[in-house]
Amino acid sequence: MEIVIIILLLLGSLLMLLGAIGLVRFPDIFMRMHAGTKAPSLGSMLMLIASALYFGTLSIFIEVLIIIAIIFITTPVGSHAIGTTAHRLKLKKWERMKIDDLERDENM
Amino acid sequence: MILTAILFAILASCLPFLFMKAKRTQGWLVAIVPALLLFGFLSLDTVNQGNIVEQNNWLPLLGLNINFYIDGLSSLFIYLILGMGIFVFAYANGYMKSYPGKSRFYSFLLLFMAAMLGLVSAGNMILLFIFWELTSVSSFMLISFFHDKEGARKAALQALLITSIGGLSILGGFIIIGSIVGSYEIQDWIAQASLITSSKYSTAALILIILGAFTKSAQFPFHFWLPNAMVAPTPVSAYLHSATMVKAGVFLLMRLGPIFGPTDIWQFVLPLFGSITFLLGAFFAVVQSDLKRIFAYTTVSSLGALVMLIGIDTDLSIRAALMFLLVHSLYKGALFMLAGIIDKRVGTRDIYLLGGLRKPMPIVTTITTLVLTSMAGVPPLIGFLGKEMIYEASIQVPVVAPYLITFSILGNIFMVLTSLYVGYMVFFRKEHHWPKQPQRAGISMAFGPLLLASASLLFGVLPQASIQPYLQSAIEAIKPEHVELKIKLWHGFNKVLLLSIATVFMGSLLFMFRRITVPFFVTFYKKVFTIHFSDRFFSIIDRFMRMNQRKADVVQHGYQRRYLSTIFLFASILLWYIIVQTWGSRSAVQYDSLSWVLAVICLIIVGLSFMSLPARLGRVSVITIIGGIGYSVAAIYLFYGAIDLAITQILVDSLTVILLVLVLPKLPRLVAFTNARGVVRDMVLATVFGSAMGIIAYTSATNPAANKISDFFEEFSLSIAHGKNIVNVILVDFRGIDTLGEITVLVLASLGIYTLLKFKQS
Amino acid sequence: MIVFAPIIIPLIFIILSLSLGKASGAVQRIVFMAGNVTTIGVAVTILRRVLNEGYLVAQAGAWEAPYGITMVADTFSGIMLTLTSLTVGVVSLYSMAWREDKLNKPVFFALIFGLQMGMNGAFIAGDLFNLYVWFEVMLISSFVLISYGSKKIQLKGTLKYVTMNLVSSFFFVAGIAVLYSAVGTLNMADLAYRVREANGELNLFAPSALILMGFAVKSAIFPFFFWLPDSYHTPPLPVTALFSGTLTKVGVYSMIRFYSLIHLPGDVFYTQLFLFIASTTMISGVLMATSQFEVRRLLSFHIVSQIGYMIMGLGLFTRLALTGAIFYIIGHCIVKTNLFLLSGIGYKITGTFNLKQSGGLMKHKPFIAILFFISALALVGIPPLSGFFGKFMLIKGGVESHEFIHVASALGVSFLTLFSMLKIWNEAYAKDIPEDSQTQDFQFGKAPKQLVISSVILVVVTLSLTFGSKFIIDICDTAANQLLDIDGYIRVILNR
Amino acid sequence: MISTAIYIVIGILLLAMVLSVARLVKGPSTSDRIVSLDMIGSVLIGIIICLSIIKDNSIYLDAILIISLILFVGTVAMSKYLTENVSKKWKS
Amino acid sequence: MNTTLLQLAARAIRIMMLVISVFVLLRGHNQPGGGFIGGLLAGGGIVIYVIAFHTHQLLSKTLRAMAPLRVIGLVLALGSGVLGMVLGKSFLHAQWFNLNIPLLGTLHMGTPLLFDIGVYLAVTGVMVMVILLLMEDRKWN
Repeated sequence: MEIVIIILLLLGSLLMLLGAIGLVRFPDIFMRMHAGTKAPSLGSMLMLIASALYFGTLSIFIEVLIIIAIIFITTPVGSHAIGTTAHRLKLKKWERMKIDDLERDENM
Repeated sequence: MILTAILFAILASCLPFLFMKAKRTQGWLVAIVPALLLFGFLSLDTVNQGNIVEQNNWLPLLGLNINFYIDGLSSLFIYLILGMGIFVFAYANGYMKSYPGKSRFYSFLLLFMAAMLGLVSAGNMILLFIFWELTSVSSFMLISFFHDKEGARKAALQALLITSIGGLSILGGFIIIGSIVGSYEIQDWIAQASLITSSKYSTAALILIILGAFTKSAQFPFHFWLPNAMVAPTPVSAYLHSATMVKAGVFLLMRLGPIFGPTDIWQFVLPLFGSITFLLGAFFAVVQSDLKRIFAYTTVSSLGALVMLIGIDTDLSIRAALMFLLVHSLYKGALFMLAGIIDKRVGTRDIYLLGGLRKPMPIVTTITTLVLTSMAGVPPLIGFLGKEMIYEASIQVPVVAPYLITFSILGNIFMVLTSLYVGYMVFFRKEHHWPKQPQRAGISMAFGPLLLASASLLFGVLPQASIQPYLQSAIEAIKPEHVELKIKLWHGFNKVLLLSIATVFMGSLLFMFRRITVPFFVTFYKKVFTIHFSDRFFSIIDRFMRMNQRKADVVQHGYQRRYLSTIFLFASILLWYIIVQTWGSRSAVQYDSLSWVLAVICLIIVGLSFMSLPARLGRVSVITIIGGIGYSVAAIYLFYGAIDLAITQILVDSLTVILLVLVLPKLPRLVAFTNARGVVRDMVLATVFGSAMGIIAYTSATNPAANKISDFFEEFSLSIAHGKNIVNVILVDFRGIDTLGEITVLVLASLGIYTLLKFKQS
Repeated sequence: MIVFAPIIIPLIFIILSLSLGKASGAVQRIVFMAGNVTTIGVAVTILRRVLNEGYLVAQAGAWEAPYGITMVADTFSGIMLTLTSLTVGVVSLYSMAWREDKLNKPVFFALIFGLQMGMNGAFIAGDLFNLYVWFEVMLISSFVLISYGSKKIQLKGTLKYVTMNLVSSFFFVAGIAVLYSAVGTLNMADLAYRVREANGELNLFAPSALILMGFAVKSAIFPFFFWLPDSYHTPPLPVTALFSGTLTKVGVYSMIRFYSLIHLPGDVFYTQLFLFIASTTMISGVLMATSQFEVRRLLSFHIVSQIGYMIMGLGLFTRLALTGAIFYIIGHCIVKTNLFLLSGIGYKITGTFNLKQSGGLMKHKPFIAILFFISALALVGIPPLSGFFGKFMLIKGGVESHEFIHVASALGVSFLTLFSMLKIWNEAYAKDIPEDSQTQDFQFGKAPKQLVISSVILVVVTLSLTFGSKFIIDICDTAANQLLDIDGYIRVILNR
Repeated sequence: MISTAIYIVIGILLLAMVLSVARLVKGPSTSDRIVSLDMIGSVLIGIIICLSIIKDNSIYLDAILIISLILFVGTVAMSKYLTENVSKKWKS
Repeated sequence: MNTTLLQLAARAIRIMMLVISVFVLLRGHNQPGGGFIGGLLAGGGIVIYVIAFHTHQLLSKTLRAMAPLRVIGLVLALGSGVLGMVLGKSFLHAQWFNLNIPLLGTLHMGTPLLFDIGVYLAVTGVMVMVILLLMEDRKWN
């Protein structure tokens, strides 16, 4: 059991670190946005599960579930907002970016 | 009894408003007040019954009691004030007939009279000071009676400012002496004179008091306000600025004579400044052309003579001073009134325009001649007596007699010249340039001068019978061990008489060659006395104001950020001073296994704070950075287990960010005020201040108090307050009233947003 | 129980004013005045009871003394409560006649009560953090009031006011935190007790310096006074008048209260610091005042200058000097408010606050001229008006402590004050309307009666300070004695 | 064993936090900053979890509940502000 | 930026936030939370709702109806204090009762809870007020 918790924690934190590295290293805002929102939400889910396992009571499980639900509802909305905004602001895109669906939609 | 009298006088100052309807007889009605009071005070009769002391407790804690002390000196002044008062009010009845605002005039004149009465009869020096200031204030109002004229306003301002410098300095002096003696009663002071003079602070006190007396009595170099004060209506000049108020300084010096008389400063400063004033005043009088200004300068001169005499501090000199005081009040009051009559009837006061008034105004001419003769010091008028005594007193001074005699003689020669010259120019000269045809003076206006002139004559001829006892008791008040001195018109043929004759002779000689001498004096005056104290006074004020304006512009520049830097600069100075003072009173910090995490978070906070400084970032970016700082701070709270705090921090932080973002579009465009140097300066300041705060926080964290009240909270939170969450229990129970205050703050803040947004000006 | 009334009553009236938004104007105004009258009544009751009983102590939530929040009223608090509630009441009367629509809104009434609540709380707080809370209540109301009306210049002034006061709050709360960590208590009596127990071992320099700076900015003393003249002339006049009379006094009150508790005999550092601050504050304020030609700015600078006198009393820290300082606070509060009210009346009549352009008031409105003259002289301290007694006691105290330099500056400043008051007098009252005045076509409009009545009330109070000086000085003396009697304070609150 | 692991986890999280802070400082656009702020929030959640395990106290999780709710509000509001500014510019 | 996605999420989140805020309020005396935190959370919920639905006609009206909350909050807080004064020794003196509610059993209630509810309402009301004012002022597009 302890091993599982440790692995989950480590995985979660590494995912967060990965996200952070992506946040620093990726070339344009859209990619950074993905790195900065997706990875940590997964990471925090893993870590939350770890803590739920650690405490191991029902009420904690329910609470953790609620938190995970909240994270998974809010994060996409937030990242969506950021993305749309960035696009509207016409922030610099990566030069190797090929397809821009949103622009096509708006031009239609 | 005395208190009642003075209260009556003060209340009487409301009377004129009751008699507003009685336009023609207001002055006469008001004159009843001093008459009544005079009657009352005469019945006190200090000459035969000795000193009167009246004590009423007022503020014993302050040593300020309404105590009155009337001795011979006070009595003399009281009779002078009230007697002159009757004449002046009667005179004013005629003089003020045509002016609006008469009631105000009478009211302030009465108030002045009351204050003056209080001043001379006060036994408590602070009470004396109160009345002293009241006389200044009422004088201010009276000088600026024609307040829509700029000259009047300026003169009044000048007079009040100068006398209030003096007022404040005598207050200082009184308090110093009071703290030496432990009481403000004049009797205690006189009784403990040696204690006072032996104290090391007495010199300072004495100088302060002398300064005050000098400003009030228009001594050089403060003499200039008095001639300027002549813009006041003539009754005021006659009453305040010749007969009574300017004598207040002299009175004060006489009062303190028994205490400070023997000191060196007293005997040096007073004769020195007195004699200078004496001579200068007399000289300035010669070169003036305005009648009232001439008389004002002779007043200055006479005050100088008085101060000189007081400073000599011998029996004879004190007698001379008292005599001369009386003499001067009699003739100078009359002269001012006469000048006013001439001004009213002819329309000018310029002696070069006046002339030949002998024919149209015979009575005025007679009276004036009589009074001027008194001023010149010719027997048998009382002025002669005064002058005789001055010489007598000056001669017998040990060391400086020649010097004093020279000054006195010169001064008196100018007096004689002035008297003759004025009399000639106004009445006996042939040519004239009258603005209007002179008319006869009315009875109410001539009444005062006439009586005063006759008094001069009467007192001069029969001094023994009339004024001797009063003077005698006044002298005794100043010189208790004094032997009886007889006042006689004829002293026998001696040195003093010789000097008198020489003076009159020299004066007449100068007058005979007036076509040469007077123009010479005028040119001399213009060449030598280029500094006009009065102009200088106003230019100093102007420069002072401009300097302050500049200073205000430097300090009060209106730049918010520099105010902030100033505040933090001073705060840093204070804090670093304290840190250096208390260095070494700290112990080492305890580390645990999580300290390094805290250190990293702290570093992040510091880094973020620094990064938020550059102005190019723009507001939204700065807000995000501040958000980051907030989250980091929340992390610190968590490490210390303060979950409630951390949650609140994050909530407040996020909501602040949101609200800021909502408000942002309303803000004006961001302008970068600071340049690189400014940023560096700010950073240095921030570092200095921040490190000071850091050191203080560190010190206090490493030296915690032994028992804190929070221990109590932890212990009893669950058992008594029925709550496991201590933070919440503190918020709603232990310290609920704080929370009540805070939610009130919130509600009020929301009102603030309401008013800001709703009452917006388009 | 009555100790809580000064905060409960205003709070009730805040609630009432806010819930009366839909009622008619007359009802709102009646509620407003009723609130003021009640507060005055409460304050006077407290003062009377305090004079009889010495101290009134109550524990919020019935938690015993050092743990719960103590509310304590002594004579000094009683005086300040009465004084401020009286001032607020008169200014409220005045503001209703000011004929500016915004001042007749329930929001404004609520804010006035908020200010009242904050000040009252600060006067009766026996706990340092609680004091901070009441400061916040007071400040937030004042923030809103000073921006009330949202004119552009006002917002500029508000910005300075708010920033400076936030900085001061920062200092204050930091000081409280450091103090708490050093002493372990927030209750002021307990604090004093522990300071005395420690017998000089306790090093409180740093926290008290921080708290000093917090108070210093609030009471606008040197060198932290800039915000005051830059912001006080911007809001609607009744608000300025209210602030000038009351707000800085709260800072001074707290300063006296706090330092009298931690002040140990022979504490040279703070004595000298306060005296230095006092002199520099007096001088710098008055010097800048002399050059001003905007009445409200001029008077604002004078506030700074006169704060110096109050601090001087604290610096000297003798019975006489404290009595003087308290008396001076009373006189100054009344007189300064009145001068602002009168300048407002002058504005209603002549249409300008600029001295150079106004004039003729003495000729056309002699009654108002008299009111002004009395108040101006009272401010200067011309005897026997109220300012004199305070200054006299302070100077006497200074001479007795041999602080001659500070005495000299107090005297000199009083001279300069006279000068600038005479300037107002000469320019606005004695002088005729200037030829080149831009407001030349003004018609000497009538000042509303209610404005004049408010001013008359304050002049009557000023005069009664003279005639009742024995009574008032006795009260001030009692207050000063209580301030010096720390042991008594500790005994009453902590029972030890 | 879990107690040593937890320190490693905290170390990793702090590293992630420092990196996010770097992005927060560097920008270049405001959107970048918003993203990194979001990221810091997530890292904070991770740190709280570790703390709750270290201190063996489940009430830390309550804090996570509230943080996760409020974080997103800030993000959305700021994005909202940015878009609005843009559309204003387009209009004028 | 007025997307369906945001509105959808906002509906869910708002309800969640309000429920959680009340929950946090009620258990605040024993667990982290309390009136202040609860109020802020509720405020956050309203903010997100406003951001998502600011074009909605009824929003302003709804918010306006909520504005008196802050006064009610003040009244409750003050009332709990005065209640302590009337029933107990001093202002804000906590009074505890055991309420017997059928079904739920005995409930230990006291004036501190009332006070906390007052705080909650005041904070929420203020947040609503502020947001309402800013929104009306902005007329968002």
